[in-house]
Amino acid sequence: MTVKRLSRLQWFGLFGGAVMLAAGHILGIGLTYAECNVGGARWGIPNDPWEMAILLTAAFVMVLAAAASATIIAQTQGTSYDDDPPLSRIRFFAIAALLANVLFTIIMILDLVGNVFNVVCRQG
Amino acid sequence: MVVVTERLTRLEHQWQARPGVLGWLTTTDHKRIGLLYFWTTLVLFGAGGVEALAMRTQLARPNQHLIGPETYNELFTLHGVTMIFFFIIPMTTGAFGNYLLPLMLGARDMAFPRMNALSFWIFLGSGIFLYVSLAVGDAPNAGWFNYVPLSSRHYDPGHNIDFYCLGVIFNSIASTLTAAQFIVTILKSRAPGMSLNRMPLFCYAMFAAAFGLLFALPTLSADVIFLFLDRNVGTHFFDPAYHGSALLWQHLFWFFGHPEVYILIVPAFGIATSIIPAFTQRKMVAFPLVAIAELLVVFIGFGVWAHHMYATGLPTMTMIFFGAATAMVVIPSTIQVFSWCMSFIMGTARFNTPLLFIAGFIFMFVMGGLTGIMFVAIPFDQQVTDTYFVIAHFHYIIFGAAVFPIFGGLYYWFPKVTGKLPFDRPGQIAFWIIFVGTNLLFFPMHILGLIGMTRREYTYPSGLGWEPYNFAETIGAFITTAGILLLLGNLVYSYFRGVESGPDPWHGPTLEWTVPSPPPDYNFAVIPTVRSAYPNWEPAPPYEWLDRGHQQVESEGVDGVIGDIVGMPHESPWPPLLALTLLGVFAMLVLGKFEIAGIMGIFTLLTLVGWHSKEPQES
Amino acid sequence: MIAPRRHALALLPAVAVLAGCDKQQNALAPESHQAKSIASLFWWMMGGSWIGLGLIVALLVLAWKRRNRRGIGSDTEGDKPGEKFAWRVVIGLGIVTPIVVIGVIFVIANLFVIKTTEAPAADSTRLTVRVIGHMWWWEVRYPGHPAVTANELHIPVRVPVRLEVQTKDVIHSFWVPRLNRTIDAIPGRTNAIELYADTAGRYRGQCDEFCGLQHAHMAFYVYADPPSVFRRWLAQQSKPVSSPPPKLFTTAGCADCHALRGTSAKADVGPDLTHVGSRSTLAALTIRNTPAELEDWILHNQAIKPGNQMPDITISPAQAHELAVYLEGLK
Amino acid sequence: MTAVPAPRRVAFPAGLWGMLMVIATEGMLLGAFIATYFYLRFKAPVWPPHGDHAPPIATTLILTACLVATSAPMAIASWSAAAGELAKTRLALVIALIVQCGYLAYEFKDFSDELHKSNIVHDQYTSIYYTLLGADHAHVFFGVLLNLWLLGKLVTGLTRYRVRAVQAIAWYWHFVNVLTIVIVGTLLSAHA
Repeated sequence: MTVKRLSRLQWFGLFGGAVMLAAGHILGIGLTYAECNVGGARWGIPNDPWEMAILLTAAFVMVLAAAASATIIAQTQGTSYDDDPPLSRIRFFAIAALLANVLFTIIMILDLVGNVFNVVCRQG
Repeated sequence: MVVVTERLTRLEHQWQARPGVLGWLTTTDHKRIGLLYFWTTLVLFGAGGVEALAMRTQLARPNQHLIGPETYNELFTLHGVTMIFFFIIPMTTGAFGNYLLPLMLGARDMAFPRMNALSFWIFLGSGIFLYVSLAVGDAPNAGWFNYVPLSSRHYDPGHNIDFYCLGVIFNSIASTLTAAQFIVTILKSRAPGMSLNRMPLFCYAMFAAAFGLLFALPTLSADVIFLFLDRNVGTHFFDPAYHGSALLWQHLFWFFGHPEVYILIVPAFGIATSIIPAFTQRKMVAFPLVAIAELLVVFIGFGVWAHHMYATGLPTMTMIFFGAATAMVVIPSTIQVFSWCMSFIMGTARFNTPLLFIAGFIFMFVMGGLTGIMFVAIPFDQQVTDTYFVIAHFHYIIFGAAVFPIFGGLYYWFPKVTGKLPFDRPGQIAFWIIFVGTNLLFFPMHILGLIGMTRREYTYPSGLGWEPYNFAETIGAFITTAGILLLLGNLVYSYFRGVESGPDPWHGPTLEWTVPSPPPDYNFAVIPTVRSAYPNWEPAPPYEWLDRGHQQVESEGVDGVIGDIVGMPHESPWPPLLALTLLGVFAMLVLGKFEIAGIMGIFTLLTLVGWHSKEPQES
Repeated sequence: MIAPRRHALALLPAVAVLAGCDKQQNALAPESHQAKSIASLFWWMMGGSWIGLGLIVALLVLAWKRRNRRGIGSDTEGDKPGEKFAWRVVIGLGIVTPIVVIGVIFVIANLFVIKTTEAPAADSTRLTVRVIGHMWWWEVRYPGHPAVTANELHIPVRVPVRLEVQTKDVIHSFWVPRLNRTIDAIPGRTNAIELYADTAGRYRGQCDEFCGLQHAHMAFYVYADPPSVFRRWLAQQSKPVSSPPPKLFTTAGCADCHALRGTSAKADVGPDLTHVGSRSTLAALTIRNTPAELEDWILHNQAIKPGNQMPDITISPAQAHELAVYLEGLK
Repeated sequence: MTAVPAPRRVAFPAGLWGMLMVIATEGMLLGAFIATYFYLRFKAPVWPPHGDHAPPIATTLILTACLVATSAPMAIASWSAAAGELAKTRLALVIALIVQCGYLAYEFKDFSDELHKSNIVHDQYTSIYYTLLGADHAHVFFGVLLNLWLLGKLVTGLTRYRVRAVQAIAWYWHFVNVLTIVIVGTLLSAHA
């Protein structure tokens, strides 16, 4: 792969999952909130399927980002993260992004499990 | 050789500061601004500490009435507000960050030097503003979290909460300026060759903190704006009678408030990750993981806010979202803890005062972190929320994990700032006193919380088994104070009696150790280039004297490729003036004289025009 | 939830001190299945925490012992001695282990334990009690019964009770650590938890959310009585006042704030006094409920509980005595 | 003294990064306002509550369109400034300024009229409605001030510093226009 493409891939790996985490969280929480209050309930958006859709989409992108980072790590075996840029920088952020996306994905999984296990709007 | 001295004199001429008080008033030098921040925050730290001691004395024994309820409420409110907004954030970012960032990045100053000065003067103004409220007997009294409706006009008719609202906005202007400043400086002012993967971890920490401030503070501002309107105009944001909601305040507040606690702690990580390599003479273990961990802790920290609201009756499903984020926000910290410990082990640790404080910091941070992990369990959180267990948790974090590194950092960078070596033995003794004191002060709080003592009680009954723990805590508080006084006293003594340190007493890894101590006004006579994250250990041939003007290098952002040579602004009288007009605006707002405040605002705009009347020289 | 291994953990210092202390408001002396599962959650997490802390301390001690040697593992040479081994430790102990441990905590606590502590569905219990927070006392009502009392709440033992929490003014928080977790009383909302007591007895509770000047003096008792005793108590509390109040009750201004059910005094600013004599404390557990202390309270309550919403009543000690005697008579 | 030859890359200047920071934090502030709008909306049984009415769709959209259109002259201004064409820059700025002032004037009149009709303290809807709208107008007003200041600066010709200023302020205006679209969208959503 060319350095340019690796670099693009690296930025996707670094930011793709992060953006989806933000989006997934805001939408997920907002959806439940709307569902559980009179004003939002009027629209009658079914909570569970939508939550599933949101969280799974987010998780999917995160897995892609993780995969991208993993690919880069594999592609740049030769270089160390403190050699000369840009390759070193690409590897550096790929390692970072891999960790980040693993954590993001786990958050999404825990959210999903919580959704399956709980009745929407049941006061905790 | 002649050439060298000639160029040095030219640099001197370009960069040297105005003499006297005027020099300090109009300074744009990040080092001087850092020192101004340091002294101001130190004073406010004293104030916050005295407030804490007063409370501990009141609580030493049951049913005491040394302090009345009203005073006590003002005390704990001011203690929280002071320590968070007026000590730790300005100390770590304002003082340490300002002084060190350019030195570590190989820059001659921040990206926006005048804005940097402005942030200090605004900060000073907000500090004065807050403590005037105490002087006039209208100090904020509804807790730093300031929940409505307790803080609404109806239940709190005085000016107390108006001081809180405006003081917080005032202060957050300063923090926002610092944050923007740091992000741009870190992205644009790095020395040639310092690609992001070679940036010192301290700068990553500062970047993370700045990112947090930049995105967290606006929600707080929005929140207090709503409250100010509710109180003074009569809007209905938090008014249940109009389907407003007291929970809206809490959501907006904690959306700021939780990132906030990471903003407090992350710069401390940065200080730790600067001290550890220097005192173990080994590069940080797992550098990329630590770097991303510092960013992740803040980023994920934006998704956990409602774990402060588990008892408010949110739907379980909503709480799960925050529980999940809370669970994973732990991991960046565990990564760092082990990376620090392994660096200790793999290197040759020299347990001087700075490293001692970092070791203590790791212990305290793990203590606080473990109780933090317990809050992942929602029912347990709901059981101990608003008890002394929580106080124990976040004081282990905020005092143990945020303030210990500040003390360590003081000893670590003292030679750089003063050119004198601090005496080590008294420092070590001070460490042990503080370590024992803080644990005696904070550990019993865990037990107190579990056996039922709730927060923010100005007094408590006897017979519930709370007495011994409270008494022990009070003793601990005074021991800690003694330790801190010894620590600072030793620094003062070292300043006058200490031996010359030379540029690099610790054989430190980063660029600040390549320049003389104290650093010259222009920081680097020759702009360095960087081939490693530890440039003082792996020097690279320097770039060039930039002595033809008041200039600095602007890099392209990611890989440290030189983008441009830019002229830097000189000293300016406008920042303090602008801050002064703002102080006027806020004073008038708190008095409810909105028209006069508006006029003051016009003056603010005029100062801005004056500010930009003189353009930095072209290169 | 698995039963906690108290004996093993009792060796630990923190627990040793915990054992000794007074149990009135002790979250670790639980008396209901909710509080018990929360407590055992804590014991398990604390055990784990000591192990974690021990590990870190061990590493720091090791660092101190090895302060003169560099590196462990295959690659002790070079500028990053022991990096490979260190990475393994960081990934193993710093990433994988905590993820697993915290994942387990999350599942046990937030998927299972939470089911016992979350709000019971409306009319899922036979008895509902409504608690209304005031600055700075608790009003207690029994929907379906005229009974109204203050700062003490009686429930039948071993019967699940749905507790509804509301507030008249600012945010308060209802917390009886030995029975269940905290629940906030928030303006415009009704929050609920299940209240259940395994054994008969008196459990201390307290306002858990800062609510102003006298937040410190806003405690209450929960009495778990045998069902028969409870029913008698409820019947007694539902009765109107036994004897009409002295004129003084109106002239001194008591009636402006307090109610005596069955008389013209119907105000609901202060606590309902219909059966005040039957209560064990006054002013939300600030003082004991004896004629002498009630008399003192009437005259100097601002000294006893500064800033509370009741003014000092300007009447002669003799009149105060008369009032106190009357009120104490209302059992 | 060996100077390392380092490649120079056309970079995104610090000044514009600074403006990005302003946009980020301001965007967050307005984001909080908008979140509040929906928080209150979802809690309310009727929206807008009785006695209030959602803003008129047609006029609002037309006005917004006018304002958003000024992104074009602002963009032209920043390009021609970069190209050193002073006259063109001035012209573009003046055109933008006229439209923006017109918009502001109308909105101000409208705003004050509405304030007379239904007051900000009427209920939670008017509270957030006027706060959002007021915040938007404040941003437009500040942008107008910036443009005035810029034109004043440009009287004495272009410098590198002023080119940066033009670019930064153009960005600010693009931000304000996006902001207006979002806020107007939020306020009009009361019709849904």
